[in-house]
Amino acid sequence: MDAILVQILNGLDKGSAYALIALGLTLIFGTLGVVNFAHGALFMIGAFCAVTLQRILNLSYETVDPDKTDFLGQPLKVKTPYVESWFGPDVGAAIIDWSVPLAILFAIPVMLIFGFVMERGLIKHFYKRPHADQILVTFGLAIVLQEIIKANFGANPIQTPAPEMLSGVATLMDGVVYPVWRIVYFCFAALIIGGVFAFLQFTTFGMVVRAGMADRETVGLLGIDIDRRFTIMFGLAAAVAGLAGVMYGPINAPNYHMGMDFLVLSFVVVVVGGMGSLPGAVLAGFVLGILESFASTTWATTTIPGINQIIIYLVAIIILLTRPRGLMGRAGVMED
Amino acid sequence: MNVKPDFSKGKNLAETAPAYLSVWDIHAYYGESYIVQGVSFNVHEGEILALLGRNGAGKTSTLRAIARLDDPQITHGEVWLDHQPLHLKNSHQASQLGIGLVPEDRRIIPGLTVEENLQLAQIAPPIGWSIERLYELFPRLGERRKQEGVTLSGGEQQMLAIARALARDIKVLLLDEPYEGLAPVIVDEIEKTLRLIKEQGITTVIVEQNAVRALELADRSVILDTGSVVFDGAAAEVLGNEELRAEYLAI
Amino acid sequence: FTNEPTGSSVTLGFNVPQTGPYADEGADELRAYELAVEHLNGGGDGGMLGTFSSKVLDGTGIMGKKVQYVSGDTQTKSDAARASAKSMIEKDGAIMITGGSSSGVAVAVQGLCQEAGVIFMAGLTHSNDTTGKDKKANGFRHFFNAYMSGAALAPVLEKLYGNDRRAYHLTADYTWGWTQQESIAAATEALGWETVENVLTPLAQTDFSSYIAPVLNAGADVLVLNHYGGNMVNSLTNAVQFGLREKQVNGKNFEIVVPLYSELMAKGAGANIKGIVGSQNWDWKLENERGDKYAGSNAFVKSFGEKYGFPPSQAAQTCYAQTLLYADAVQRAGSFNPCAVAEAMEDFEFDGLGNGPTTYRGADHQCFKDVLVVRGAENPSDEYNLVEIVEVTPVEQVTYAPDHPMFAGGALGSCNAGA
Amino acid sequence: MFGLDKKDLTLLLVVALLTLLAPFILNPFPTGSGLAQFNAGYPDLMQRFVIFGIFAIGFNILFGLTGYLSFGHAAFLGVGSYSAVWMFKLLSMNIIPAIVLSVIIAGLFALVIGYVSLRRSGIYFSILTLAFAQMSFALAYSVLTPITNGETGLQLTLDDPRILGASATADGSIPVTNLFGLEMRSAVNMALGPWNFTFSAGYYVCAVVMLLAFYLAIRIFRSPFGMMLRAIKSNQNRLNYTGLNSRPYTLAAFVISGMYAGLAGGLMASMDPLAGAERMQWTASGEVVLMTILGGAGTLIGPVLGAGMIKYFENIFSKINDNVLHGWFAWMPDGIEDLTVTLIHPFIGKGWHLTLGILFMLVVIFLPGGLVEGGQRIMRLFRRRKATEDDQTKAKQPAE
Amino acid sequence: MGILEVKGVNKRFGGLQALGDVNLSVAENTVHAIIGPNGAGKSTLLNCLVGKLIPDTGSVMFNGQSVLGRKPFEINQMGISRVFQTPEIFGDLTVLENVMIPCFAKRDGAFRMHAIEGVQNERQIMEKALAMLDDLNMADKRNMHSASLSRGDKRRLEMAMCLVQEPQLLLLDEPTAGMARADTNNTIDLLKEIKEKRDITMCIIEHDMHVVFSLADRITVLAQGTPLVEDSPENIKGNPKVREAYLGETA
Ligand SMILES: Nc1ncnc2c1ncn2[C@@H]1O[C@H](COP(=O)(O)OP(=O)(O)OP(=O)(O)O)[C@@H](O)[C@H]1O
Ligand SMILES: Nc1ncnc2c1ncn2[C@@H]1O[C@H](COP(=O)(O)OP(=O)(O)OP(=O)(O)O)[C@@H](O)[C@H]1O
Ligand SMILES: [Mg+2]
Ligand SMILES: [Mg+2]
Repeated sequence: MDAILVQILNGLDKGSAYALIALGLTLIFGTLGVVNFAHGALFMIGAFCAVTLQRILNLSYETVDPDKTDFLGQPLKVKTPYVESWFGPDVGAAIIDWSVPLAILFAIPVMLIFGFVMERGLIKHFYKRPHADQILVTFGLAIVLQEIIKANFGANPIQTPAPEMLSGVATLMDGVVYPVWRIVYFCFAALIIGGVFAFLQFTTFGMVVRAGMADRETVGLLGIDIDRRFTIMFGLAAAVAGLAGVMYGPINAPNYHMGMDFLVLSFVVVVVGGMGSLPGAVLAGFVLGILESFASTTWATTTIPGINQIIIYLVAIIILLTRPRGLMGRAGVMED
Repeated sequence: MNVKPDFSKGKNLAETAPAYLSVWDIHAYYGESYIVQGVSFNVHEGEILALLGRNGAGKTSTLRAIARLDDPQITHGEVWLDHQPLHLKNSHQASQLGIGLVPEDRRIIPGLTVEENLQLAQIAPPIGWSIERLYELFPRLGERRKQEGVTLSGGEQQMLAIARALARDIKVLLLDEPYEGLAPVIVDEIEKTLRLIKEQGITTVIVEQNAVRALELADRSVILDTGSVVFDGAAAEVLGNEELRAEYLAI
Repeated sequence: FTNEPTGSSVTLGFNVPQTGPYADEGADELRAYELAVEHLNGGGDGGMLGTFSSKVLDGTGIMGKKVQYVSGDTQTKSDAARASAKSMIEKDGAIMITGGSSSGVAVAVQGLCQEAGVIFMAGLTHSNDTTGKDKKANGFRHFFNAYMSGAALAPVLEKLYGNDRRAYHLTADYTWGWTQQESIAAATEALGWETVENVLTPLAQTDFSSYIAPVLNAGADVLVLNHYGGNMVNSLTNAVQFGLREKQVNGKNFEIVVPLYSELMAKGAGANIKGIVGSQNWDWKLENERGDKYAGSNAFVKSFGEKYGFPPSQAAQTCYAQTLLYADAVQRAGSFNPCAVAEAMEDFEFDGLGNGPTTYRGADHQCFKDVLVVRGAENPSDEYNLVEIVEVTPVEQVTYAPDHPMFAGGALGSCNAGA
Repeated sequence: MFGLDKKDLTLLLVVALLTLLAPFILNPFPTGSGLAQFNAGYPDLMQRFVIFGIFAIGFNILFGLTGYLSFGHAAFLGVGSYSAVWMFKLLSMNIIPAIVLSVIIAGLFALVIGYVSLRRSGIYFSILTLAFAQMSFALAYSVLTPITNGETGLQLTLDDPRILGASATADGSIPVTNLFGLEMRSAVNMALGPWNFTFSAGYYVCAVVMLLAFYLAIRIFRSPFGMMLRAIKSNQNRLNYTGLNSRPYTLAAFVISGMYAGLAGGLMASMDPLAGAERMQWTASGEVVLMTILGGAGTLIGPVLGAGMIKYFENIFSKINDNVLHGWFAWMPDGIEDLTVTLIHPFIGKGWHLTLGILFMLVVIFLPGGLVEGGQRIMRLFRRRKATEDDQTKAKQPAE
Repeated sequence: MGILEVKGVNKRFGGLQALGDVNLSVAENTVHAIIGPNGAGKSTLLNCLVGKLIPDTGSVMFNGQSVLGRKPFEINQMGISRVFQTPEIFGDLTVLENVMIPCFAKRDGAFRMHAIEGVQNERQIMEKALAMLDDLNMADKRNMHSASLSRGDKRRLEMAMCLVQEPQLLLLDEPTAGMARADTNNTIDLLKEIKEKRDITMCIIEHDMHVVFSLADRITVLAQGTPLVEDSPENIKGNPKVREAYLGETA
């Protein structure tokens, strides 16, 4: 029983990562009709915002400790971060400790600007081009971004730990423990998803964007500058992807190809959810997350060997064959 | 027939534009294909102009060019509305300057209710008639305000499209085939509405295959053929001119 | 024979991962190769040439021919690795191929070299199969293997955690993972440990939470992570997240074991690695801490560190050693002919390359030497001191018979000198 | 001739000429020179060019004609490779049975996957094919190891049964793949001054197969069947109300392109008897999509160009290292040399992905129709210049 | 007993009864017009005939065989062709190819590869298609990209595609909507000519009364999903109920 509960939690947690990425992807696809293969890269860039902030906070000056030696036998240079010398060791250490939550503040403007620039500079010109061209250009961009990160940060994963306070485990029930940060992640995802939904559902911006999804030209005829809103939308999607990345850092250490790892999966999630449907993408994210968790239990893998390897794809096939447009897809979107 | 307004010396001289809406020698392309081949005409304040011509003459393209939609692209020529250079604007700016287009296939936005379709028109300034006033004009829309716009019948959709244009403070109403695919009773009803709108002092350009009905409504008429103007004059003149009717309108 | 060097130089092919998750490891390997070439050609401070027990190399290249090299990208994919190796052989005339940082690639390239008639000096490859069922007459491995990890770890694990333990294995679901799991399970079961469960995890897995969570309720008190690289960093991070390290089971502290360790993994795992035990082929502190037996280590660290600014990894050391061993074998054989080189290498006993006295066993082309048991440092003094050496298991304890069941099947075949 | 019109025949002949002379064309630089690094005329890479050319041609029959974007085509290539290697292990080292089997098995595989996936269209179809391929990959990598040899890849061993042929040669090595005795690995070297050209038996076998495949593709493009496929791409709805069931046509196209992929896989294994699971991964499927779009989807020659381009970068650029760069720029003053090398460094060797990514973006931004469009533009420019020259010469002629 | 027998057909969309108990009998070799207000269910009825929609209850018999439960392409093979309200053609193909495709289908609808034969080898099909285009005065446009045709030509092309199949029953959904008067008259002539030349039954939906009264032998008036009256054109014109619900004062 407890085991099932924990697997459900795991599923929700995985699901929230899938749902967040898929949400951003659907925003871009649904509004702009652009198949964005660089979306995974946006997620990765978000995670590297946290890495960068961590590096900035850890900028240090060096003092020589004559008692110790380094690997070449020379006196060891000890590094002290500037923040520690400015704010005192305790406060400084605390700031460094909280670098991931702080990175949220850092990532929001960075990702928004990144999204704006990407849309204005590149994507804008591809609205009317075939999806194949969009795939090629965004895939090219993804590679470029990835390589730039690799050139600067290396290929090895870089830990961005959660603050001490949030990194232990929480006892939810007798015998059921769960990592605090994963609970935080889930709540954060719920908050973002709720926020995006509320924003789109209850503001006129949302109505305009929904209208723009359906018919750009007519919305323009009504005096609305839809391009600007689309740019904002792209920035928003980039920010959602980026924040998902920042918060994901403590769960799994960021590396330069984490975006590619998620890319295919998030496309599967979006399509299973149904093209153009935001709730569909979120629902599919959670469904696949939970099923994946259950498929990886020993019980499942002993019953059907290898099921954990293929579960997502298997479920995707079954759903797509039984429901022609995924869980909640709209007719006519990307069906030809 | 047309006087080219002397726009060359800047803003002040723009006031020399001879009419409310001036279209001067516009040329427009869909990609490589050259469709609007030098169209010029003037519309005066408060009048109804019927823009006629055969299929493929370029009527829709002309209206779309005036409303500054992305396609077709104007490569040459000028469009002035009330001393504002529309040819330098894009579609949402044109709309904000007072252009209201009721497109060929009505373009009711899917997923939105009747009321939301109208609200959408009132997001960007300037705002025209209030939604309540529009429901007074089209009571059938008021009854269906919570219904999704695209599930309306063809006639109601046409009403919604016109109402949506009026929900903005427009100076010129561009109607593209408002009668197409409508039952004769509905056509009568819409015609009544258009007369009502004219009484409100709104300038109108109407494109219609049902030329007789359009000419009966209009003050003046412009006839297009393969992308250029072949006639510009009073509507009654067309009705009286056998040759013109036979050659370009086949009526 | 294939690519017989006719001019004044000889070309070696360094085939390492330059893209993909192991790119950093590949970069380190390439640095070691470049250093080795420099030393062979008489540049630099000579590195381990000075400590190497065999003295036939004199800094004038190999058999008087200047050493040149070409490099390629394996992408850690067998296909790409073979394509790259082929281009080195067919286009650049490489006489020896070396490198790689995964067993799949090593086996694939080893097979290719056998067919093409050049020598393959494996880089980092830990699967039993490389010198087990997939061994080849033209292929040689300096690195240790999964069996050796198990044999080296077992006594230390017993000492640290006792012999009444229940182990839960998470295993990467491909051949290397399986052979390592088999080896560790066999070695620990011999101590009296019980293997509660072995769960296979998909290669592409990034979040291991759903595999870690069941460990909590399985009644196990040791978790063995048969993962490498990014997989290991993630599974370890997740295990620590779930509080496994602080957990008490059956009145004992819960322990995590990572049988195959590397410096880059330790760096990637950050603070999570503290106190976690595993095995390594070599460590840069070896000579400092364990004395002259491991001569060569310091010489290598010095020349590598001075050139690149940080200490070498075990992958770098194995690649450097492989290059020197090849050059030495050619020199001793007096010929570049792969068959002559192989013969010179077989059952060659040497010392001074950092690992202590070592034998290249002729029967399966596997090197036998001491194996390090290491542990994540609790308070690293700097970023290069992430692991501390717990124990050095002597070579006798990790040696096995060539026909050991875990290595059975397959045959060395006969050496191929190519066209 | 061959049932082709003049334009297609010219194209076929040009392609034939280029492939047959490839060992010369791809080796423009003398062996010893610094630029020899850019030579692509060695057997393995030339084989890869044509094999991936076949793969992309086949993919284009599906994607270019019907518009169905399969994201799982690598699965067929992988299946083809596995079949071929098994044939080498069990039957004989002759490549004919191996290739035949790989085409058949890939075709059957495509039939099953296509039958299911073609129930959906658009992106839904793409994701279905992707899912099937990823499942194949995951299973091949792990559970199916007894058949596929998992991570390591399926290889020949000394104890293969091989009914028609020896398990091992007299000197104790594994026999070599051959075509009725002509060994695929055999090659003839020709030294011409400083140049060195290699004529490999394997390459010419592949090249001939590629030309046949290309010819067949032209015929399919120009046939009523091809027209039907283009009709499907254009308006499937209309087709249904025209009394045609589009499913058999799309399925046929899918199976044909699957068989092309199987053929490529079989050839790949014939050149180098190994089959790895990575050949089935989504990145491999994505690669053929990129090749086709990069070259020009729906054109006959585009996919081959795209395949060549990507393989060239993968094999040539990845091998350029700083050492090589220093070799090239040794003539510069030291400081400038170092600077140049530092500037180029990020784009070569381990940065070859970066160059490829930039290339993708440049091509798709500036040449919407892919490399073929680039070619056409150059041709047009050329023609226009010629035309104006003609005009000028005409103008200069005094009227008589 | 007509060639097409529709009995008791019902179709609901959610809460909306689009078709309520429709009975319709179309006699062989006649032109049967269906008229009615917007949203009456005319297109829905047509969709039920060609397999685009499946009625909730009722039966549709064509030539004594049930149409229901068959796929669109099977129904077409039975001899029913349909011209859509918005032209459905193969935009990427040339005009000639557009007409050749239905010929390939016509042979019996079976799957044929023809993977190796060149198109030019299929001479007799090409000639048949050309003859058809000639009939419709479109032979000169045979090598044009069909997407770049004007709207009237597209509709004509679609008619050619349907006619070349020599269907027994041709369904036309507002064939002249938005068509210029001249083209409308041409279309009327064409349809008349076809009816004389071949044994063909037609079912036509139209709001243009000029077209309806020129062509129809019999007219069904549909209102709110149910047939109001079915009668000859003359009687319909005089029917006060129809005037009120549909024709208005125009007729
Ligand atoms: N998007 C487009 N791309 C290319 N050509 C177009 C496009 N839209 C219209 N055309 C062409 O432009 C010409 C004029 O079209 P337009 O729609 O303006 O005619 P119209 O006068 O409105 O005709 P109709 O009465 O049929 O609506 C036609 O020949 C048409 O084929
Ligand atoms: N797919 C659908 N879902 C829901 N309602 C539908 C659907 N299709 C049609 N309707 C509704 O059914 C009714 C009948 O529609 P239909 O298209 O048959 O009308 P029509 O008689 O062809 O009208 P028009 O003359 O305007 O073309 C309309 O009220 C329409 O809104
Ligand atoms: Mg029009
Ligand atoms: Mg209708």
